[in-house]
Amino acid sequence: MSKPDQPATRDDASDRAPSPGASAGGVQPAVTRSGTAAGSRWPRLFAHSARQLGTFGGLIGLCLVLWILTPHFLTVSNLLNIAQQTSINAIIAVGLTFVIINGGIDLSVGSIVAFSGVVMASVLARAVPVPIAVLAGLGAGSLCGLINGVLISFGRLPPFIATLGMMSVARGGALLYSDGRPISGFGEGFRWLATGEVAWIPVPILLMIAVYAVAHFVLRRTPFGRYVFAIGGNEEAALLSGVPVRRYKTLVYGASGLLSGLAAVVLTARLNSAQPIAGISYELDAIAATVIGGTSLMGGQGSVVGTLIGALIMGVLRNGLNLLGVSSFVQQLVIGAVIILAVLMDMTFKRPKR
Amino acid sequence: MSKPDQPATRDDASDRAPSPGASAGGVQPAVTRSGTAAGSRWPRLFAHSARQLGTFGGLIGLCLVLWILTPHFLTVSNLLNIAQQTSINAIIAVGLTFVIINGGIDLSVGSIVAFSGVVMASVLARAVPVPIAVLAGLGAGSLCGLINGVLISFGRLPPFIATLGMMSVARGGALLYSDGRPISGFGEGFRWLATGEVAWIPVPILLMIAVYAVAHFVLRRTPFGRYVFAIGGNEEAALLSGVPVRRYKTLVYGASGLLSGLAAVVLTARLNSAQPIAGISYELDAIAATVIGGTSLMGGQGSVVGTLIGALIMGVLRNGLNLLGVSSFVQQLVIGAVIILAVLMDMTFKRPKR
Amino acid sequence: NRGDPAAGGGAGVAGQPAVALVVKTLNNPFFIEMQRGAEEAAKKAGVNLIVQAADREVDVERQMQIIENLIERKVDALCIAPSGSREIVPVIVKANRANIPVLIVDTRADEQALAAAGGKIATFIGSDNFDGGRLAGAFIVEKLGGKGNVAVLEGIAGHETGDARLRGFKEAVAKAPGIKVVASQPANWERDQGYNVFQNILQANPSIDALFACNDLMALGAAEAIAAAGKRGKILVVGFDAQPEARTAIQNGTMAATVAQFPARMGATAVENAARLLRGETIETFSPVSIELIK
Amino acid sequence: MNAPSPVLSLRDIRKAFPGVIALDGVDLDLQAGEVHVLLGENGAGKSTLMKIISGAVARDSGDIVFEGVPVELTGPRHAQELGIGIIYQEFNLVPHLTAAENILLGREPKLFPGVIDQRRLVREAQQQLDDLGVALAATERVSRLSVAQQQMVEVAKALSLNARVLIMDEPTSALTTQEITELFDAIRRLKERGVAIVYISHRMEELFAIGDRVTVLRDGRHVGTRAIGETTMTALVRLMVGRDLTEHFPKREAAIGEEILRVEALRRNGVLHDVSLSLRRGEVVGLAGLMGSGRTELARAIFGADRIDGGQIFVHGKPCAIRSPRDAIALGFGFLTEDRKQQGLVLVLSVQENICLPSVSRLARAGCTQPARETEMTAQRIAELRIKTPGPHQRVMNLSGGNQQKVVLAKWLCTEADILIFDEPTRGIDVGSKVEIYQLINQLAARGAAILMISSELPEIIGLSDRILVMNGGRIAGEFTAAEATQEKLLAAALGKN
Ligand SMILES: Nc1ncnc2c1ncn2[C@@H]1O[C@H](COP(=O)(O)OP(=O)(O)OP(=O)(O)O)[C@@H](O)[C@H]1O
Ligand SMILES: Nc1ncnc2c1ncn2[C@@H]1O[C@H](COP(=O)(O)OP(=O)(O)OP(=O)(O)O)[C@@H](O)[C@H]1O
Ligand SMILES: [Mg+2]
Ligand SMILES: [Mg+2]
Repeated sequence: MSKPDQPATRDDASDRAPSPGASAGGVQPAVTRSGTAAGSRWPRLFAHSARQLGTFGGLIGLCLVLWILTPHFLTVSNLLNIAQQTSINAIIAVGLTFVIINGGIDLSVGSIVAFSGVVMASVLARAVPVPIAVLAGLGAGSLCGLINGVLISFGRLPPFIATLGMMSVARGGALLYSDGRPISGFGEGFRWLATGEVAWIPVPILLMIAVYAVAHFVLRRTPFGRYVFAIGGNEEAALLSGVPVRRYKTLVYGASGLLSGLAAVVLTARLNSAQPIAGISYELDAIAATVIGGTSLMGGQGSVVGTLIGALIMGVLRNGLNLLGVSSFVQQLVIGAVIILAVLMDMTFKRPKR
Repeated sequence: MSKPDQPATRDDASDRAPSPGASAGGVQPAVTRSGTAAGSRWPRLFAHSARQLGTFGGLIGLCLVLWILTPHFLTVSNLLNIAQQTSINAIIAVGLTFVIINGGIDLSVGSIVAFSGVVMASVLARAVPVPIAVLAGLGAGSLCGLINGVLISFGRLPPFIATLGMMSVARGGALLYSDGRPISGFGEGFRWLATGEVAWIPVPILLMIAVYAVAHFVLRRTPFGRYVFAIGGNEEAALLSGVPVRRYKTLVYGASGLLSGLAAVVLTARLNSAQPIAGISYELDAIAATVIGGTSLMGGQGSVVGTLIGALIMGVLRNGLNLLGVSSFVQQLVIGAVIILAVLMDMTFKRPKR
Repeated sequence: NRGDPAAGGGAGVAGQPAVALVVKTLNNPFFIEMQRGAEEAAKKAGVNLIVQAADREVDVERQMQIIENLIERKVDALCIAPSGSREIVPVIVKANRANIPVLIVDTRADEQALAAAGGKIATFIGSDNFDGGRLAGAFIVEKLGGKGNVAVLEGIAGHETGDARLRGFKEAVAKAPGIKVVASQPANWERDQGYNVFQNILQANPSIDALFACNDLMALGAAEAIAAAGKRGKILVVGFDAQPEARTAIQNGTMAATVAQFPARMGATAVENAARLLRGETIETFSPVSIELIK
Repeated sequence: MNAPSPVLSLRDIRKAFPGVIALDGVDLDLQAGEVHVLLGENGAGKSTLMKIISGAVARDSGDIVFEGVPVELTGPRHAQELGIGIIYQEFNLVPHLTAAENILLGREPKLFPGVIDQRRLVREAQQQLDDLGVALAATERVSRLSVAQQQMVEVAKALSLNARVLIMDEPTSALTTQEITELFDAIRRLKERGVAIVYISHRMEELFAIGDRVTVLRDGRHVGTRAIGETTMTALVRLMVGRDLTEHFPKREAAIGEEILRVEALRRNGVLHDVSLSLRRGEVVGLAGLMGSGRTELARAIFGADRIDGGQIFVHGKPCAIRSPRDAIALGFGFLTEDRKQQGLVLVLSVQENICLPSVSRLARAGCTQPARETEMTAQRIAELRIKTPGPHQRVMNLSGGNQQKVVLAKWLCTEADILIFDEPTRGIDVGSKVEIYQLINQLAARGAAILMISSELPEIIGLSDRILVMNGGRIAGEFTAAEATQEKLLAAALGKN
């Protein structure tokens, strides 16, 4: 059945290009091309980002405002600082972008972060070489993710239920495994993953960039990515076209778990400690970043580029509010309002003419 | 496009009955009839509940286990406790059921509970007659809900974003309004709403029953209810059939807000205190109850009967774990596992044949 | 410099030194009290006070971000109530690198971790949750005359604040063999859960003599449950934090006692010390804030 | 038929759905290089049988023998690997992907393992479309295509399979004469390559144009297989519906009354250019045109479903602003959409809920729906249109295509609309029911309604209309009276040659 939910309309909009607004500031060509782009990849890529330009405008606007309001915002160190703080949410959000484009949802990311964090930490504590410990962490994350995937694609559970369950199972697991106590104090080698720099760029930022590059490529250029879209857009059609739906669905959740594991690595290195209660409500931030980035919760459409912008909007916002020393009550209010406004702007830009 | 997400398949299943399991204990006829039911309303109602019988089986199973494990479970007073403890989540979940059948989602319920709670309490504190204060609370809730509705149906925001925003706006509002402090100590007249009894039945339970009766009627017997399903099932088709989609969408979120307000009334009377931090993560409980109850997050299908069962499953589970004195770590694990199992059982019963 | 953050920072005049107080969360009256105390002291001491906090008490990574951002903002002194005693260390080190003095409030920063990372703090202002737990335990033991059934309401599982309070309590009651802890269940710091969970505990153990709740919110919720069960006065309820509401509850007998940590005084002392530091005076490295039982 | 051993043969296939026996012991033999037509009323079991061959549905019992070996189809992929391709009756396209991506979905050309060669993908897909003579960029998103265009994408998708057995389930139901000829050429090319083709259609004339043999199903039973040469239309129809049909286009002498709808200079930028037309009481006006000529867009614009950029609409002589379908319905409009799945039906709801959707509030008493009355009304339509369903509470998604179409029709018959716009009303409807629908349309007209009928079946348009408008590129390119209209004239006008 057709599901003309906002994201959908939104999308039509950017397709039925010539609606004046669709050009979030002179990007008209990009938008129009999105419809008719010849197969070659650049217009294609461009076309896809086009859908994010509204949101991107929002990000820029936000930055301008903060730049005017405080001298501390637009400094190299602060921007690096923001990028670093965003990296964890951004990495998780990539996984969620895949899941959501695939037509699902994953509420368990936060708990998986906690679980793989403590697993990895306990391995590190045994003075095992860092790479192995990291692999253990990533493994734990992937495992939880794959379990989600199996429950959903073979057990036919609604993704919401399966991952809600995993949310509390993984949390309980983390608590039991660590006996409820944080595991902390790691060697420099491991801490480097959070504190280190390569060419003046902090490692977490590099990790984030790497993840996004890979994710974008996978999503746009590989069968896996193509099937993620196809399944999310019309699972039945995908199935009848011979796409191994179940396998790919499972993999998608596995990927989300893997990325939560990666986030756990960064988080643990950053705090020099793995907490069983880490990552509470991370799922909301990650989903928000994804949806702000223009990925439709109805599935079938979205992009990691947008998600990155979404994550940055949230990071910049929080940073700005701190710099301005806004009271934390007001902060909650403002964050909510800005999220709404950011997307609202985007929407009205792209409102299709009925 | 068809969107065969699990809930959908799940539902088909109960139509394509004769899969042996579908008879969760000799309910075969009901299920088959769901296909062929003659016009009269009873088979109809029956047919609808039929879709919930699997879940109901889960609830019964859970109760049996607890009855065997602890003598304290199956006592009148404990069952009344459970019903009371469930009432708040159950009332909120009704609103969410409407929203989700309508094809949306509402994350702001918890914050709205907090907001309308403090508003009402502040009015009560001015020694205003109770009914007026209650109306103020309900009003505050409805207002927030209507704002969600307007943002979604006229602003074309994805429900997820609009309500995520409201989630933090309403929370901030509650904190600012109450200056972060709880407002407590109310007269007996008000407390009666939580502590009172009518014919040995506590008022909250009666409220819950009333809400469900009304909701079921509205959903099944009024144009409003019909439109809620139609819009959720295929918004475009509904629009082209002359359904005033925007108006009804707005109303649905308004209703959800109203019910959050009602939940706030019960909660505040129960705790004899209104807190700006009340209701954190209530949305998860409510959505879980709804989805466990068989309402599809894809919209267009669901029932409040199922939601009530879902809410009870969660209430019974929590109660049981406390009675058994299960350790806090294990509790999380068990809750997750049971949620998954409950629905999994339901699924496998109803797995459709290819 | 245009629109310096002091604007929005609320308190005070531009040009004055900026002192930041980062608490665990402001969704908790305890820290609102701390904020109040700090603000009053700030006025007297003539500093710009910026109070910030995460939405969730357990979210130490978020607290870390806030502190990093305040470092970017170049505040002159940082007062921190750590959400995690070990997890806070890395950001303390960052503050050290930026030559911003760090004053720890309420919850200690872990010594070894600090030493290992070579982090320095100017002072610790506060009291020990562990001791608080012991006080509560001792009180219950005494009140029950060394024998009886006790229930416990825990905070969010795995949260060290609650953990410390719980360990302190358990140690104290362990001394009295007659005391049985018949139930210990999590109510996640929250009032409504305190109500529900204790209501359920009562179902399983009707003969409970005393309850220790790891914070007042849960205690207050439980008190309502007790009233609803018609057991008002029959069960000894001891809370933690001594919030205004708990104090009144003690006066009208629905609660027996609560552990007071005087958050307002902590906040004030922290700001005063910060001010003195900035004036170049020296301050002692530990200013204990008495912890006592309000009966 | 003792011809060379069949490519595919089905023996005694059975399939039951709750309340329905879809297939009750069906046999079928497919020879290489033949076009085997499958005929049957709506709900006879054609699609189900095909879905069984394509692995989409599991049979209850019976044997499938492919090239002499019995096979257990595990799923669509398995069937594909065996070389069985299918065009489903209900589209199965991914709306947010491009035509090219849909055509080669699951079979993307690789640059090297694990990486899609997008250029080649687009090139190959475009090739397929061009071969079919469809003017359509392969990079167009499917969600933006008109139904006809989507249908052609489905065809291209199936052809690109290079299947040994190709099933076409009502491929022409949404096509106009032009595309149909293209499609038939393609089919002939396939025949020469020895592909065995199963062809399902309710357009009888097509059978004789393209078919070699025809098998008729009735109520899930195999009632006969004939060589096209040795049979006649009437014979087949008798086999199919079990009785003789009265004349195909029942004539009616409805008194044509005053004008109730007048559209003046209607504009919708890019799609409609100064379209004017008028409808009078008791009049049936046909609207012909090629795919993409803007017929649907015109209907949508009048009905208030799309914003208009200019022009005036008069109902009963009064100018009125129609801002939404709701306004239109309030003014007495009814609009049967061409795309039942996307715009016509709420698939998850029951037959009754769908049929009554536009009427719920009208039927409601004291704010309550009237299930009894709704069921009664529904039952009446089910009987009238011979909708094949276990009951009014069957979910529409479980009905056969044609029966779904009937539900959409019933929906509007239940309103008291007197200006009815039908977009491809008989799409996928069997011959028997068509005649009944024609009679219904006549009855409506006789009752004083005015009907604007968009159809791509020229015989139908000519047979039924009092007046015929032809659209081309969003303009009215010609107007004919029933008397003067011939297929040739209409086609010429549609192609813009006068
Ligand atoms: N999934 C299903 N569940 C229940 N009944 C079904 C299902 N699919 C098909 N049916 C029923 O099986 C019968 C045959 O359906 P089928 O689609 O094969 O008919 P058809 O010959 O293709 O009709 P049409 O010409 O309208 O396409 C119909 O009565 C239909 O209602
Ligand atoms: N949803 C849509 N979005 C964008 N363009 C569309 C859409 N639907 C149709 N079009 C385009 O508008 C033009 C008119 O399409 P329309 O469907 O009205 O033609 P038609 O005469 O009804 O032919 P058809 O038989 O295909 O319906 C065509 O070029 C079509 O591609
Ligand atoms: Mg069919
Ligand atoms: Mg059309």
